[in-house]
Amino acid sequence: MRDRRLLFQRAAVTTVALVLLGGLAACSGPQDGDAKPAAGDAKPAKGGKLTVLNSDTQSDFDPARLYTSGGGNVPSLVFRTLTTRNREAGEAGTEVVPDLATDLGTPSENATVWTYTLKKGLKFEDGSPITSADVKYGVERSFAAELSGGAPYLRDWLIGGDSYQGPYKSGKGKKTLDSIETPDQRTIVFRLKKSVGDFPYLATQTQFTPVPRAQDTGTKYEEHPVSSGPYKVVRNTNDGERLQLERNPHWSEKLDDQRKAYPDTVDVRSGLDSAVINQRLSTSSGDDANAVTTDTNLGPAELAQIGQDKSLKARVGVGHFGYTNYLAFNPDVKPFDKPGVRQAISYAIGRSSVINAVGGSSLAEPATTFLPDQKAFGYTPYDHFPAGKNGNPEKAREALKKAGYKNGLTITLTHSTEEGEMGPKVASAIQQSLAKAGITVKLKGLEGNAYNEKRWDADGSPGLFITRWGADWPAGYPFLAPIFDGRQIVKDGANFNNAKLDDPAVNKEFDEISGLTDLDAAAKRWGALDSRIGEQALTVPLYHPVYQRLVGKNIRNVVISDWTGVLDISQVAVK
Amino acid sequence: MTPQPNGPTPDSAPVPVADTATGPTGDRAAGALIDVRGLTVDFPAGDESVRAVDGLSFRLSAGQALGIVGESGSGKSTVAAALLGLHHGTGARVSGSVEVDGIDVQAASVRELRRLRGGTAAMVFQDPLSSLDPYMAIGDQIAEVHRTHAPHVSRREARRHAVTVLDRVGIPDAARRSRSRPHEFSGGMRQRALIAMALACEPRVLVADEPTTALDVTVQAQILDLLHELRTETGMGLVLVSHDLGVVAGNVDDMLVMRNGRAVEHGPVGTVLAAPREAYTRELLAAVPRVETPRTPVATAGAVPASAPASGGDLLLEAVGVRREFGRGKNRTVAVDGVSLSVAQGETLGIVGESGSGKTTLGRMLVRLLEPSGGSVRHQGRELTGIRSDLQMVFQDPVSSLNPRRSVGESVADPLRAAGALTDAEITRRVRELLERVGLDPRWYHRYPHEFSGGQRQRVGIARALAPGPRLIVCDEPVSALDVTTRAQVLDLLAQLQRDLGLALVLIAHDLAVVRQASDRVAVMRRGVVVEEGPSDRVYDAPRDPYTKSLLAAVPVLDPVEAAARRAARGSVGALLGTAAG
Amino acid sequence: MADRFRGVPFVAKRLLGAALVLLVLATVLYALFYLVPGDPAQLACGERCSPAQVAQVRGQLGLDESAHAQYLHFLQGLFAGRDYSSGTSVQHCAAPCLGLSRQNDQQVTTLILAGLPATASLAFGAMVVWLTLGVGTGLLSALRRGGATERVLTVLTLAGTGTPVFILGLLLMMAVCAYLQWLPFPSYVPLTQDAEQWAWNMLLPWLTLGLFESAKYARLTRSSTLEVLAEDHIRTFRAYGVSERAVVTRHALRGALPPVIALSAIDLGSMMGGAMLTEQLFGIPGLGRLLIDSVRSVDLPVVVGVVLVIGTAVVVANAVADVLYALADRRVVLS
Amino acid sequence: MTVQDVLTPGAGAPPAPGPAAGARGVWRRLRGRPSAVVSGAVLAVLLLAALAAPLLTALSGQDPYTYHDELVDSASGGAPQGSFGGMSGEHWLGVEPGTGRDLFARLVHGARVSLLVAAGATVLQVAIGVAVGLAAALGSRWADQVLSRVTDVMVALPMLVLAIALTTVVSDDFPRPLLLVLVMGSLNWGGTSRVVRAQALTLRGLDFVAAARLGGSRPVRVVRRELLPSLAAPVITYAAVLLPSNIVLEASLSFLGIGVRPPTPSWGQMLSTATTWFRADPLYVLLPSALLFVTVLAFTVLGDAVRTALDPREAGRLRVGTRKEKTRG
Repeated sequence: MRDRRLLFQRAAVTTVALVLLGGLAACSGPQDGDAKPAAGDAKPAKGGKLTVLNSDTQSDFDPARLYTSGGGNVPSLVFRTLTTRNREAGEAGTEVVPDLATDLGTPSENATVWTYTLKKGLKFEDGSPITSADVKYGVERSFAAELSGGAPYLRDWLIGGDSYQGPYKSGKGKKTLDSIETPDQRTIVFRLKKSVGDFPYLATQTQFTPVPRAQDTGTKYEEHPVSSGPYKVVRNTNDGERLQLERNPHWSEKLDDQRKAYPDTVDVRSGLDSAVINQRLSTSSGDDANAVTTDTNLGPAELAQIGQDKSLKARVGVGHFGYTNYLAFNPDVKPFDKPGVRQAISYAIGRSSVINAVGGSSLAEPATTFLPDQKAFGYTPYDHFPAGKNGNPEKAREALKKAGYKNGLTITLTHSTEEGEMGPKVASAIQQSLAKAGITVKLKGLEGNAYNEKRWDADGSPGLFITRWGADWPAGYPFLAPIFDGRQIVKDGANFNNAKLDDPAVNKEFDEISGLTDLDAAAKRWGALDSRIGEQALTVPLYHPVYQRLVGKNIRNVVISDWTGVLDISQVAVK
Repeated sequence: MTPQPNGPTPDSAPVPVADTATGPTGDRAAGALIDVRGLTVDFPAGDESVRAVDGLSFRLSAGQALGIVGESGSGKSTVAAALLGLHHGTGARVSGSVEVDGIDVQAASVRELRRLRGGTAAMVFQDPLSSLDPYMAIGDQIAEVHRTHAPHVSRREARRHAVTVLDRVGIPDAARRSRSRPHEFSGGMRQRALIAMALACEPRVLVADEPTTALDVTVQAQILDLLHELRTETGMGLVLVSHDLGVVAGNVDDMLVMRNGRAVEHGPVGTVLAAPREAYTRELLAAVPRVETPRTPVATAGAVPASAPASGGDLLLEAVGVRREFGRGKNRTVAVDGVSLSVAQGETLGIVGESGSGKTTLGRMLVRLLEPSGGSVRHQGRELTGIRSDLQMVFQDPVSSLNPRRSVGESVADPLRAAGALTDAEITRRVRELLERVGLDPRWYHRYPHEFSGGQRQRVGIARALAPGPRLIVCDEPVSALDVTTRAQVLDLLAQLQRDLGLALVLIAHDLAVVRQASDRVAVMRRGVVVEEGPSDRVYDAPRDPYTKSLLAAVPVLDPVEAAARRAARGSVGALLGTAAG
Repeated sequence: MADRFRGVPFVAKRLLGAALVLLVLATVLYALFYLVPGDPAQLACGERCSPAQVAQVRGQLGLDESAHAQYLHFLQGLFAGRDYSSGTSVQHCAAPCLGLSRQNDQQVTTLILAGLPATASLAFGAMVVWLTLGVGTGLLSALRRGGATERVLTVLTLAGTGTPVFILGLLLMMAVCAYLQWLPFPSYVPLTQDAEQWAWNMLLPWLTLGLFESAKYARLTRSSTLEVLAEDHIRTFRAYGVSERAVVTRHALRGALPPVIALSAIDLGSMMGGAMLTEQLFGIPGLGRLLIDSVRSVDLPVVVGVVLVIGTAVVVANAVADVLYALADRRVVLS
Repeated sequence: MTVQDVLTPGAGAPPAPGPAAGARGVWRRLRGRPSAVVSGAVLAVLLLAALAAPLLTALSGQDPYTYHDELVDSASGGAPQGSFGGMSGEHWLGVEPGTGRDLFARLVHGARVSLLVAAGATVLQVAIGVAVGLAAALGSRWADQVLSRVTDVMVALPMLVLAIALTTVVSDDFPRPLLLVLVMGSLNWGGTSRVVRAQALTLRGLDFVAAARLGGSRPVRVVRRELLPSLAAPVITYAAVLLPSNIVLEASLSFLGIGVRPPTPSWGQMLSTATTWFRADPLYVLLPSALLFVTVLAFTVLGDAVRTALDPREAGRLRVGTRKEKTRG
């Protein structure tokens, strides 16, 4: 789940984002032939220095604390995991492939036991061998409270995970987690409480990175984590504001078919304004010609300007990521307890003005399904309450009338005051499209943190609010379960099942599909489940975001998978 | 010298070019150091312009001294500035001709002007503190001026020269003091330093613009003596600008009386003072209070015998050993150090003293504006604990003593309103009466202070003091900021009011003549204590305390011959007392 | 009024008084941030932490104690230092301990020290700009009083005060980096790492902040020069034939500069807290940005720490300014 | 006297009783200055536009909130269709990218908020400043010490920091413009308080105050009748400096996203979203910037003129003559 980053997002602060987009045209100058369109023409070669310009600092660089999808981007240069995402562009990139392990794992006992075998000859950056105990230790330390931050699945799925408090002396109880077994140096066995077909996906996360116990320095480990990947950390300045990486001599290309690792060194500079990043990439002067970004998109204004410059346009890669922005209902709040009201709102919604408010059709595609429109998720197109581009006020009024509101009704829409996906512009767009159907919307803006707290409050969440959901991995389970599985209603923590749907039939379906180890079959059933839940109009899907990524002019081999939507820096070359 | 016999041009003349001052002969004496002809200066003021000097002519030969006398606004300082061409570039329009040592100041180039300034004619300003660079050592400032006019002189030599001239003007330990900055000097020392700066360039004429106005009377005498001494020694010409006839009388050869920018009378000082031809000059002379003239008894009303010491029954206010300290810790200073005195009903007690003697502090304690740190003030035998409406005060500065943002009528009405006994209509009527009483038009009730002259404002202040019906008024330097003719009028008013209303007055002043003219008894203060007290005539005619004697000896007199005699006498007294310069 | 310079006791008294005020300020901030919505433990732990984990984090951050106990610990850390145990290791936080950041377990002091070089780089460089540009302009317009030059300069400085710094910076960046391409888009490089790159990248922020401040300094210089030029001692030296140039450089400037220098000291002090908008605009990782970021993430210890540091810098700068002023102008009495 | 007193405009100046100008004199002197007349006219137009915002927008047939999807090009980031940011007979100054809201309507409605907040904050700052300054000048030594130190800190601490902190603490239900007024007002009174304290200290020593006391006036009456009228000039002068700085402050806060809440328009808040559009839709940025700039400039020029009008001494500064000189203490 990708919502977490939000917490610390500098949202309003990035409003200082001044995008000097202007420069884009002016600066690109006489370089018509220069621009290398994404993957392709010239053969990428080893060598050179890659610069990464990012806005968010890598202040967490401990594998236990990272919340990544598919192993992350910069982290995945240093941390190898049992499995990883397929490093290919587009749809192919949504597959999971083995990394440290020889295969995707062997399920047994109805997929409650997963067994992995490490490849032979794997080494840490200091030349010492990577053993299954190191992987186990890595997973164990992620249970320690001081290293919190990772995804909750391990805790929920591993036997004893809910009570285990990590290997450090600060935690109470046993220091080892018995549900992870290491019968020999290359074999590791995970014992789960229930059948989990998605375990190979989970094993892509950095918690599955081997950590040598002898070199664990607790909270200070992130300053210099021991590398298992193609690069090692040479210098970590100012708590992850600058990371300088160079080749790890003990990494073997033969044992890693995913990471290309073309550049000799990687210099990650972060804490930059997103506008400055895009400007520098487009200008591509000096080191910036060999630069990419892993967290910054082109904004609407930048797109408006870039449209006029072909050579620049050629340097833009388009990415998709399993993500849905939607309106959430809390049916405990009247009148949203009435399906008719929820349906009316679904009918009335004018998606095109919402999309315009977040940057237009290049940055967002209208969504009528909750699941992202990607095959890996099991996308099954449906549009239960067709609203067209601008809403269908007639149908909405009809639904309202049925629900007993002949003269329209007045509702409150809660939103964040910080400009952006959940911000006031989107709220106003919704307000105006609902007005056409006779629904008067009062807006209530909450400051960023307060808004998040409200959104995640099981009891106190507003009746209608703007929210979003992203995938921890490209499959139906992590996308749907937290939102619609009745057993995932969290009372004293962050709750995402805003509708508080607790339908035994649905819950049973969740259990059944998640136990399937045939991922294709599972995907089909996730799609069907999504469509079925959609009929209840518990959410109003608004759009799926689209990402436009600009790279420096010397960058080759641009790979943007649908898993991450970001270009994969393990693939880029600067020569 | 050619005395200029004529008075001001008749007002009918539209352009004062043909001013008589140019002289019908138009001769220019070969030895004339300064030759001013038909000098007219206009200052732009908004859309109009103000004529500060109007067709003035005079001359000065080497070694001579000319006094320019006039009341404020007469244009005398503008003349002084014009002599050095200081109006260049200020927007003032200057016409007529000014020649100093053969240089036509009007036409002179910047370079010539710079040579003239300081080199030929040096200026001594009124306020010695603000006239010196506060950031720079005195010696350096003098050296800088010296080197400006003698560029070949080295820095060190210039410094040495600075020490020499400082020594010459009587600054003790000149070598060390030359490294001090102005604020470390006393007022008199600063003026000496400024004179030293003038001397440094060996100018041919010294222009002194009110050089002693900011100084105490004893220091004033010292500075004037110094100027006299230097003139006789070096043969410099001197232009002495002053509002004080006494200052001019003893120190110049010729005298020019100015009024509204024009010359009223011009001639040898003895002649002008002894036999003034013009009415204005006579008026001016008559108004000057004289320290040697006893008070004309005024107390006709009431039962108070003039100059009688206060007897028990009549005792109105009594101070017993009052003290007042300011500041704390190391900064503590004692302003008044155990003063005892008394004021009887209907009498006038004069308090004289130089600046810093504590007389103002004492005055304020008498009306309880200040609380004494020790001792007590008794009103009719009872301890005074707070402000009383029958003890009032008239203040020195007619500008700051009236609220500029309230009409004078309102200011006078204030005490009546505060008392709350009268209706609005009654108050208005009473205020009008009071205004009339002090010689102002009652219709001026709604006018604001800035529409009044200094003397008129002081009358308003008196009216305000009268409003609550006081029995005693403390007048703190009531006339020191006023011109001499106005001064006499205000003093007359006070005397008259005292006579009519049976008021007791405490008259605080630094001017010995003013105090003698108006007081029954006098107390002389120095450094917070009363050094001598007694009936006015006794104190003035037969002073007992050496300090009183030196004060009296320092008072400028209007008779040039007497002035010279006193100067000689002062030399010996000063030596006797060992009074440090300043 | 006493003439002697009594700097030391004065400064000591001033600092003591200011220290008290700062303590009160810290307390007020502390209290204030208690009211900010959001559970710091949940925020620090991440949204999908289990309640048990959140509780554990709460304990580690000391948030399970009562408000006044937390405050007392804060004070104890400030004056005596304190220890933080984080399971694996015990961190000692030495005497002026401002606590641990809730976002990452770093000591606030460390974070502040890390931000200081960037902030100092910005402030000092900008000061050079405003001292040369602002003072020069002010002087020129004072000396050319009434002329066309003055009028032009007056309008320019007024324009300067009228332009919010973010607009100024934006326009400059547009012009200099995008259109003219004279300078790189600023990206902070520490001085210790590469002096040349540091200067090159800081040039635009310096110019922006310097220009912005220049307007104020031009006005101050102009008015204070005019004031000094109107003083009597200037007239004295003119009346003694001292050349206009010498009058201005030797006498007028000496009198006009003390307030400028004093204001510079004060500005420098307040900029130690970071010229927030400028730092934000150019992505300079200084204290100002640290502060904004930590306010947003309700990182109480960092906020209180940075504000305390800013307050201290400001107070010290004020005292320094007073002393400088008194040294330059002995007429001013410290009291 | 401290450096801060010297640096605070008006604080070190000699006592106010200049020519007791009276409103008429000031007005006459103001009229004589072309810069004052021009800036006054500009401000008058702006104020009128702000006051008549609903009228003006009714005239153009627009309002500041309605989205116009059809006017923006969705495929290219939501840029306005047509040239000059979508200027047309209906949308006089074009439309906002992304939403198509009418820019003219947003600008004039934004002026209301910007000016109102700045004016309200100025009034509050002056009120607090006068109260604190008077209390410090007329109260006990202790009160003076405490208040002066607090003032020092208030003057010196970066306003933005505290403003950010305060705005985050307050509930979202609290009316935002009012909150801004309160926050700005309660934080930025230090300068006024210094000016007032210095002036009151000087005035307190003046004879007319002593005379009023002698006349039997109670302290409150002395303050009201004697001190306050004389404080008006320096306070107005200082307020004239404060007002434009408050406009900029409001813009900065809104720019940082903690000012007035959208969709309510204010110039700073418009700028915060507009800056990204600099090249793609320059008018979107330039209009609010220019308005902000012109307003602040006009207020500053007018403030300058008011200052000289209230204190014509400035004009006669360089005259040569024997003035009774103020001596610096």
